[in-house]
Amino acid sequence: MFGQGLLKGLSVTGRRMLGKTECDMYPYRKRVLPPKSRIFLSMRATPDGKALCNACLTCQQGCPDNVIRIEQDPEDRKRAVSFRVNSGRCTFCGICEENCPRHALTFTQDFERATFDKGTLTYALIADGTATGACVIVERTEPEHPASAEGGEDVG
Amino acid sequence: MIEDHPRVGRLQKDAVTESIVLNMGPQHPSMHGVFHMQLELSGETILAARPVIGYLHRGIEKLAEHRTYAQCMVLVDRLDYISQYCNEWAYCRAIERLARIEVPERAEWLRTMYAELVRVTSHLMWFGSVGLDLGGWTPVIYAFIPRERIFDFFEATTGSRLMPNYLRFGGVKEDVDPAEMEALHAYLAKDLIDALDEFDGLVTGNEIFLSRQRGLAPMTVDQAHAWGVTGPMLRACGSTRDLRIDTPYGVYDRLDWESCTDTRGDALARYSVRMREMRESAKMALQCIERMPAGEVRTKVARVLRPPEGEVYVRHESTRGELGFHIVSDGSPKPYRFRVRSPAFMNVSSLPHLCAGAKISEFFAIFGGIDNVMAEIDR
Amino acid sequence: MTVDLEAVAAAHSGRVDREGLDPAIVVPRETWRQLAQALSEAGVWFSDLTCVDRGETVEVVAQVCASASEQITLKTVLPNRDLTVDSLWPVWPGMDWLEREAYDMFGVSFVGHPDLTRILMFDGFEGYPLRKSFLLETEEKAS
Amino acid sequence: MNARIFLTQLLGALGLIVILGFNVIIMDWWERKLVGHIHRRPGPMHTGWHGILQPFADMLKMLSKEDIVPDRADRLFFWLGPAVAVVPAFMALAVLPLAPGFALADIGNGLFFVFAMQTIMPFGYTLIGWSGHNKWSLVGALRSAAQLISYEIPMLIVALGILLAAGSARLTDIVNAQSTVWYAVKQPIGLLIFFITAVAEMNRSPFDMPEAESELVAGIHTEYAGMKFGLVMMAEYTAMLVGSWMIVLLFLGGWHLWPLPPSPVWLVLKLYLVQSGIIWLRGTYLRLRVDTMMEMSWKYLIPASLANLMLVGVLATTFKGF
Repeated sequence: MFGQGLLKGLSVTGRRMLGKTECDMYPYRKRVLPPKSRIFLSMRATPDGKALCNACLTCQQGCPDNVIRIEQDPEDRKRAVSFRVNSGRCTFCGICEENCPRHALTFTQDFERATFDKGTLTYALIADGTATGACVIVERTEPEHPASAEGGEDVG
Repeated sequence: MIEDHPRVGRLQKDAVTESIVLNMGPQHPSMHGVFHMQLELSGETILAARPVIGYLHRGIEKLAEHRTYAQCMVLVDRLDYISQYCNEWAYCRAIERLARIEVPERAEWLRTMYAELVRVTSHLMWFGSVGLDLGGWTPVIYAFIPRERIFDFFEATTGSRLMPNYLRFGGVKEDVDPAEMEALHAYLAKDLIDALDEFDGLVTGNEIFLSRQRGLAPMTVDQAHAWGVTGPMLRACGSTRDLRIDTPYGVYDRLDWESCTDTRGDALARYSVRMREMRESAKMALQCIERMPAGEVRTKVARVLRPPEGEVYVRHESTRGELGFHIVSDGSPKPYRFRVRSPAFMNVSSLPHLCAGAKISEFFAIFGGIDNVMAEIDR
Repeated sequence: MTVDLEAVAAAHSGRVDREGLDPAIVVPRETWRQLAQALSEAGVWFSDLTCVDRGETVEVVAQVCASASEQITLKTVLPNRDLTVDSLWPVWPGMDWLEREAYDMFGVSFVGHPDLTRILMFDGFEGYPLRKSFLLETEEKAS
Repeated sequence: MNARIFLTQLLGALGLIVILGFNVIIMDWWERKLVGHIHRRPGPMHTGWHGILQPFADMLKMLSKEDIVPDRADRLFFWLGPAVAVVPAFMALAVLPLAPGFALADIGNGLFFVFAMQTIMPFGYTLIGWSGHNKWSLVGALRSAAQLISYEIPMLIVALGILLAAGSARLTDIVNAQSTVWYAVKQPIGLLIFFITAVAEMNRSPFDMPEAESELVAGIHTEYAGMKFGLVMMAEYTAMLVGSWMIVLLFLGGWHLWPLPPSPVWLVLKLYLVQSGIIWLRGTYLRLRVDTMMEMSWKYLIPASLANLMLVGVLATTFKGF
């Protein structure tokens, strides 16, 4: 009968009108993101400020968007003097984390880093050879897993 | 001229007025992105239409020539950001065929599951925007609730809601937590179906909606073939072409499902095909979760892949139709030519034929039924 | 095989290339449209058309389907100094935008196309972005 | 004229404007809340208790916004349009009674005065749409003119049925005639037609052709910004108030609510219930197509309203006191 669909629609919305709302009341209640979420890049470091990075440059070379800039120590090539992340360019693809042979890179689930200044989007994970506050502190210095199984050559 | 137009009655012959050219878009609330349509109008009747695209052209085909094959996966996500897993899978299939990489059994099941889930989310997005185009805010907000729930699963298992970068040559990035799959199974089996029933109650049976869609912009199979229209739009005119059946890939040939078709070919048929596809896809994803075998999810592939020289063209049933990847390799780590045959590009090119003679408000009903994504059209 | 590739190729003074993953018919550009016409009459529908820049030459590549699961590549090779070929628009109207894109990106002129204008780039754009001679900004700086 | 009466009337008119402003604020908030809950979201929550201060924030924003007049707009009519739309709606309110005899002017021809005022509103909308020099608003203006004119006819014919039954065009008399049984019960077809046409007259969804944001960007008020846009919005909410008030007076028994004693409270309650119902429609339905909408009026509503009039005429002459 004509009008049945119209009444059905009203009953659907009428039921919903009296039902529960489905909103994350964002600033008042914050969502806890699952641990796999890729938000901001971070590095694992020991409590004494030693980052796990050994400056192998895999992440820098594998990055599609030139987000990562590593400066190696000219005397000890296995030590990074600085490790800077330009998160303004980052597409959060996770290739760097996946490729890191020492599993030094990791993603944090902290998503509130809005800023008014583009310059502040670049942050350092290692500055002057020591891990900065943006790093995640871990107890173990050895990588959790042995170096990535799929070997192969590097670019360039 | 207006007199020649079949939809304009002969009585109007004497009352010819000056036609106006209306630039619809690129900034218009219901152009689904930055689509631009030049319309020649007589009153509210469209005499001629000319789509103008390219506002979102990012040169992905050129960029891909300067990236390694693995890095291109990031770009592929951004082609059709509504059906990411379908794009990734099509690209992976192209490279796997070119480099002759085997995919483990479990990875095929996982890929099929993700592709069908993303088909559900993509069609939910389409459903919402059809409602929006026809002047109601409620469908879009209702559609986003199940969509968000599936996205939560994507985020928990792949790390990203929209741009997963999850598929790898020879498998997937990592295995899925069984607890997540169980929760998803419970959701798909009951709540999603309830939500779809609710959409049917809200929109599908609604007389206003039916009066706007029935008989609108009919298309025959021959026309669809001639214009290169594929996917649900083609199946709505009675064709049974579905690449998931025609060129079986993944585990589609082992699942119990059927391709949804309709014979009317009008806007309502396109609508009903997509609505039924959502249920079929949910069914398939459920079967995948239930029957997925254990095992490896990734074969070992060199981190910097160098496929042998040659070229490959792979056709894939994306949510919008036939997605083609034409990759030419010269043996280096970067593709020599990276070509995307985008389904929405071809579907939208049929728009001038479909909307000639329609009213402005009909135009949006037609346009919504095409379900385009500008990022994929402009690349 | 619903279409006898060898016979079709021979009828249009071309050859069949079976070295790749899919069979390809390579024809000279003079018979490009006749080939498409013949295939179209045999019930073949099209899927894609694009170009590949090979440096000295530009290949025009069309993907067609002889049946739902069977795919054929059509190719014709154009020399760089004269990038013109017959349009396939009269055979398959859907080629409209694909040819416009090929023109936009590679500068190939399709003779007989009703509206050969730029499609993805804007009208005043100079150059053909997907040609290998078109350098990215970073490459220009490096060279 | 007596100076005292004049002063009372002036104060009454000023009071009416204040009440109207208050109504717009309440409805602005209530519409957001209601549509929000239909959408399964809470609506405004940040400003004040459950966002109650949101309309004031909006008003502040509108007042502080730059008042843009497009370069090639017709400046005079661009200013005049919102006024022409909003003033008749205000004037119609002058004769709408809140309680027996309690209206600014309880005139004998109140019913027709309201319709006369409603007939002026399309001019305002057409001016708004035409003067902005924008193709979208022009199409919106044409739609608005066509729609309002064609929906006025069935509306008036249905109102004639009420007139026939009540025997008076004074709104107070019409309400008092419903002290036992409402006209909603006696003339259900009339109520249905009147409700549909009233929603169409208010330009509310599913009949919101003139502004159809998904088709015509913002329709007639595409070019309007700042407080002029606020005026257009005010005209719309006031039109909604007038329309629902008429529904309540003509069909829903005004201040009567059997078996309770008559009171203006019931009228206000019914008024906002009707408006909530209209918002509910907006939250549920998609927009009609413009030509189907015209077809609906000319092909179905006008014949139906004529049939209704005939039926009422037969019943009213056959049964005394119908």
